[in-house]
Amino acid sequence: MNLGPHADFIFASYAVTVFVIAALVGWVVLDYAAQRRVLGDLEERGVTRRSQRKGDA
Amino acid sequence: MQLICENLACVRGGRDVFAGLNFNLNSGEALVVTGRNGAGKSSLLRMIAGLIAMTAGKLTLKGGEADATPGEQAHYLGHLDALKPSLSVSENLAFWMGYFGGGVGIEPALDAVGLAPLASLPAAYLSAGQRRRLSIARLVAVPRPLWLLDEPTSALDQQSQLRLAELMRGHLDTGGMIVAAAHGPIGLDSPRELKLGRRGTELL
Amino acid sequence: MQLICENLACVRGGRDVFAGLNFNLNSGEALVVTGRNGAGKSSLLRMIAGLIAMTAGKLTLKGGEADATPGEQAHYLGHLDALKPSLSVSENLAFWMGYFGGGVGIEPALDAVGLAPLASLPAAYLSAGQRRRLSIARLVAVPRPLWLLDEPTSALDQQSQLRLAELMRGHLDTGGMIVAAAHGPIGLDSPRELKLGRRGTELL
Amino acid sequence: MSMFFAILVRDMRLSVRVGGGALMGALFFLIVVVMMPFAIGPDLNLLARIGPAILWLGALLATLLALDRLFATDYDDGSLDLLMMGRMPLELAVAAKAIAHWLTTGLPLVIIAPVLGLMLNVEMRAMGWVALTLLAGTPALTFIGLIGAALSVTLRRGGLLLAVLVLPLTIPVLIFGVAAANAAIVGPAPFGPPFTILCALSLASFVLGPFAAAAALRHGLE
Amino acid sequence: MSMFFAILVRDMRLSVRVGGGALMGALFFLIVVVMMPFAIGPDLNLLARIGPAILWLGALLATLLALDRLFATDYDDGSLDLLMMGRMPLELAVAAKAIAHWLTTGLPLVIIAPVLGLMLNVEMRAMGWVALTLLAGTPALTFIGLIGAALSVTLRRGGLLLAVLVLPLTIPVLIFGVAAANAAIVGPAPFGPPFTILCALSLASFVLGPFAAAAALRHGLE
Amino acid sequence: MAVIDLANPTRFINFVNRALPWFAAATAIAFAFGLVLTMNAPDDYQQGATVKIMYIHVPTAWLSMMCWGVMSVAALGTLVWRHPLADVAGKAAAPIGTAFTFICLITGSLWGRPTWGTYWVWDARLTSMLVLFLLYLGMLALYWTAEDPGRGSRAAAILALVGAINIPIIKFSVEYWNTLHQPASLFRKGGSAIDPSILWPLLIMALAFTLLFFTLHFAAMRNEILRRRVRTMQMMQAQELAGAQT
Ligand code: HEM
Ligand SMILES: Nc1ncnc2c1ncn2[C@@H]1O[C@H](COP(=O)(O)OP(=O)(O)OP(=O)(O)O)[C@@H](O)[C@H]1O
Ligand SMILES: Nc1ncnc2c1ncn2[C@@H]1O[C@H](COP(=O)(O)OP(=O)(O)OP(=O)(O)O)[C@@H](O)[C@H]1O
Ligand SMILES: [Mg+2]
Ligand SMILES: [Mg+2]
Repeated sequence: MNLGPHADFIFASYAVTVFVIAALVGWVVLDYAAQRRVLGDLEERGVTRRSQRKGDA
Repeated sequence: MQLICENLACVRGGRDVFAGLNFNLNSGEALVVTGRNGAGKSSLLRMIAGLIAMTAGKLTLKGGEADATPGEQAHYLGHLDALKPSLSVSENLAFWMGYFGGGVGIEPALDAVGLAPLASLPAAYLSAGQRRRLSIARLVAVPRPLWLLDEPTSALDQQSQLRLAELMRGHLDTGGMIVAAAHGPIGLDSPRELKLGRRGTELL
Repeated sequence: MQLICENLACVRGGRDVFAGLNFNLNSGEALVVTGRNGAGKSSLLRMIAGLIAMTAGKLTLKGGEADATPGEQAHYLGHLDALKPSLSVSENLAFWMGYFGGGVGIEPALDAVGLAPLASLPAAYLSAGQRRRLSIARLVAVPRPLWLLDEPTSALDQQSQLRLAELMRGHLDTGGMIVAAAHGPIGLDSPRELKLGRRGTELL
Repeated sequence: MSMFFAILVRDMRLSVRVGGGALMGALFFLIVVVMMPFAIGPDLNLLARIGPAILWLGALLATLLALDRLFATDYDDGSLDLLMMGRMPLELAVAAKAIAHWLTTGLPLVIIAPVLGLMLNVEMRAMGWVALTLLAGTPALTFIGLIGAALSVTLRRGGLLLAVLVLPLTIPVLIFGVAAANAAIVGPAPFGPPFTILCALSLASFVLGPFAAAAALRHGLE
Repeated sequence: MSMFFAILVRDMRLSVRVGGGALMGALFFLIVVVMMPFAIGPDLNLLARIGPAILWLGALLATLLALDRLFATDYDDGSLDLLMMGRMPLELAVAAKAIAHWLTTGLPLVIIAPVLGLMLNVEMRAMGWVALTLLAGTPALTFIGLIGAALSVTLRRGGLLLAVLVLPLTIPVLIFGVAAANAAIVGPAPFGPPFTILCALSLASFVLGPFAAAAALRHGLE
Repeated sequence: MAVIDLANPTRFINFVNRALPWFAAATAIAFAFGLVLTMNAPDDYQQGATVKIMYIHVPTAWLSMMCWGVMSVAALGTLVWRHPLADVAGKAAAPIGTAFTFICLITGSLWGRPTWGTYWVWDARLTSMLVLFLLYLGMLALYWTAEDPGRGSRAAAILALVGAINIPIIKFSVEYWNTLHQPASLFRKGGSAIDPSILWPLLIMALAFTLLFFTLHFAAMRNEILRRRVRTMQMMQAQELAGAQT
């Protein structure tokens, strides 16, 4: 594929897009792992939500 | 007139404060709300005043004005005085009388709380108790059927407490209602009591 | 060590609060300052802490470090908690330990006030009493000879009050000094008492 | 109506008493405008050319930054609670506060603008027109800023948050304000259309602002 | 020294946690600079010419207005009392707070300045120099603003007071900052002298600021 | 499962747990397909290969506008029905919209340099996109500043609606502004007549980006629900500990 004289710009656009999307995906995935971990810790220590006590609302 | 509170619940900052609260309060009656710190006394008063959203339940003022909420027919005396330090005592009172609409006049209201001699002093120079009394003057100045008082005796000295008790009795005698949060006696003879607790509420 | 207070006077906002105050406090002694609202209890503590200027008089900590003021050898527990809501319990304590310089370690200090299980919780989630206890942990964590406590029992529940009394006794036993402002008993057996009287005149 | 005036009079009184902020906005405006030549350099032609722009930017910043404490003081001393318990719709109470604020903060900006224009080498005659655009446009700034003031008091945070939230929303006002001013000074475009739009923006924000601000207060306060 | 770092680390941590204000200054800077063309018009030559001035003015306002709460939060929660009871001189504690503030607020301004320069049509190469002048000059703004922050907390008043007090004091920084930036871009004056003076101003305020601020706090608080 | 069921946070999490892999797979497939078409798409006769930037630029432009729409609808849910899931939807959308707007701006500038000779002109469309970006940043700042999530969401909802009213006004005013004093004519639009050989890859890429948006949005919503759960449980922990001692 020949991208012509402006290959740098095309490449840069795609690179920026990939980078930003990777950052979004990374944020979502790492955040999920973090919340799961804290939630696990809390549940292990026996803390429950009130809806779990009264039966799931 | 009757304040009817059905199945009221309160959640603040994601935490349950109270739930399933029921009581009726008739003309001429006073209700004292008690309970430990954080039990939700202030929250209940603010909810009746319409200052925080009801999580569940219903509040009605039967026999009151149809087109006004209970909060719009109530006076709220909270921990904050709603006074502007750079306005004088009478200017402060005059503003709230103007805003809430008419009333008995500035002079008699200040007299009722013993602040008449200080009428022209800027509120900045008042001591905590005097500020509190100026707040109370608002209740006297503009007639509204329901008084919501959050620890009304705090910062008041002995004489002022007696004076407040007299004002409250006068209000009840003319058919008013009072809901007060308090940790101790507030000077009324036999108010009804509502105890907010961890295990739910008891109406005593 | 001895805290010597000679002829101390205090003027706040243009009004005399107290004047000609004299007392000595020896190692292992506690002094409870009492008096009505506005008598100047808090003002006295803040003056010893170096937080407000002395109008007249002299304050010395005999036997203390020569190059430090009494305030720099004291802990002050006021009405404000000096906690940052977005930092965790242990981060908050760690900061003050870092700033005041070393001490017994975070874990034991939190244990002493019963907050160890909450170490990683942001301070924003603490109740008033828990915040107060985290403040007290600071006194335990960094040894300083003089403790200045302004209504230390406020917001504390029964058990925490007992725990605080024990911490205070421990501090006195190791040669510390305590000056506390209080309206009621604070759990010490026979503290000396300083009663501040009526000076600040009410404008009426 | 008497309730409306009660608020209006109180707020105006407060801002001219000791500790009030009436002239802080005008002072900030003055300082910012005076500092421009230090930054841009004393090129009088250039200054004259961008004079209206500078005046408008200065007025924009002064108005928004002065709004910071509009609700915060009432929140801090408990007045806001009581204002919400009045018989008057909260929208009107909020509008009264905004009008009082404009009268004590926006109007002085309009009044001192001609003097500052002199320093920026804008012609005397043209300054009249610039002041007119400010008179027509600053109410829009106040009423849009009102929304930011309400949002930031519910979050209990002052300072730059208000400006950050509200500045982008004020872009149309800025554009038409400067366009009208420039049309009046150098032409060739007519003064009428942008000025009409500016007035329309002020009217629209006069309606939108109090509604959004009252909604923010009602939903945000606990 | 470890006390110094305790403050530095805590303040930086606070400003990047939820509720912290780390990027609010940079955001305000961005918005103010982006709004300039709306006022001045999209004339690229003109924008390029006054680009450094716009960037400097934006940075100045962002820095000063972001300083508003520097001591106020510590005052409100009682931390300031305890900070005054430390073994470290208050001057150092104050300096640590200022440095933390600059690192979280001033530095981001310097970093985004080049991007904004692009929009103002300032050449890429020149932007490096402008950023350098900002890097050398914003500490002076922070440290001069520090005095205003201390004064306004003792007067218990936020908002525009700080800017009104401090803006006039920052005029020299603005003048030499813009002069150095312009020298780098268009010449013919050499870059060296104004830049040296800018650095000197930063150093001087680095000493003066904490002393004056600490004195203001000591005398003002009760 | 009825849509109404999803309005319960727990059910919503279950739905996301099941649906997310499928969404992710569909996104990946759409991107693979779209990128192949993109690579094989013909060059523009005027702009050469740089037209390939369009396949990112235009979908992200569309999505950044759609995302504000999503936030406005969520805002109505928050203010009118006080629905917690609406809070969560609004909050989760804000960073994604910001990122897409950012991509649109960056790819546009990178396209502008070869076609117009400069990275940035104050053209009306570019400028209104920039203002949208600023509005998104304001939204993020607001969420960032709010320490209480409920209060933050309600404030953000107001801002989203005010913004939704204002965006058309801003666009109109920016157009007026730019045509009033047009700069030296740097701006020349090329390749306006869209050929099917370009249209198809564009549509597929738009589909891929839309799928990506929903995948990310659902995942972010799930995270936000969990974060609020953690918050509630931490508060309960503090409360319980206080209770145990009284
Ligand atoms: C930072 C710079 C740019 C921004 C912010 C920007 C923004 C936008 C936006 C918002 C749209 C969607 C408009 C709509 O569908 O209603 C769009 C579409 C488009 N842009 Fe850009 N653009 C930029 C630069 C460019 C450049 C340099 C070119 C090419 C010379 C370009 C070519 C196009 C084309 C061909 C479309 C699709 C056609 C259409 O929908 O009208 N853009 N751009
Ligand atoms: N602004 C607020 N936001 C979130 N939660 C709050 C807020 N104010 C109070 N709470 C919480 O609501 C609960 C009830 O508080 P409230 O002030 O009603 O108690 P109270 O009975 O008046 O206590 P006190 O005796 O101390 O006055 C407490 O757990 C408190 O932590
Ligand atoms: N920041 C201040 N500025 C000016 N005057 C003050 C200030 N704080 C307190 N005062 C005044 O100083 C006097 C003493 O106040 P102080 O707080 O020391 O009393 P206190 O004995 O601690 O009262 P309390 O029992 O209410 O705690 C009071 O008359 C008060 O009005
Ligand atoms: Mg209470
Ligand atoms: Mg006291």
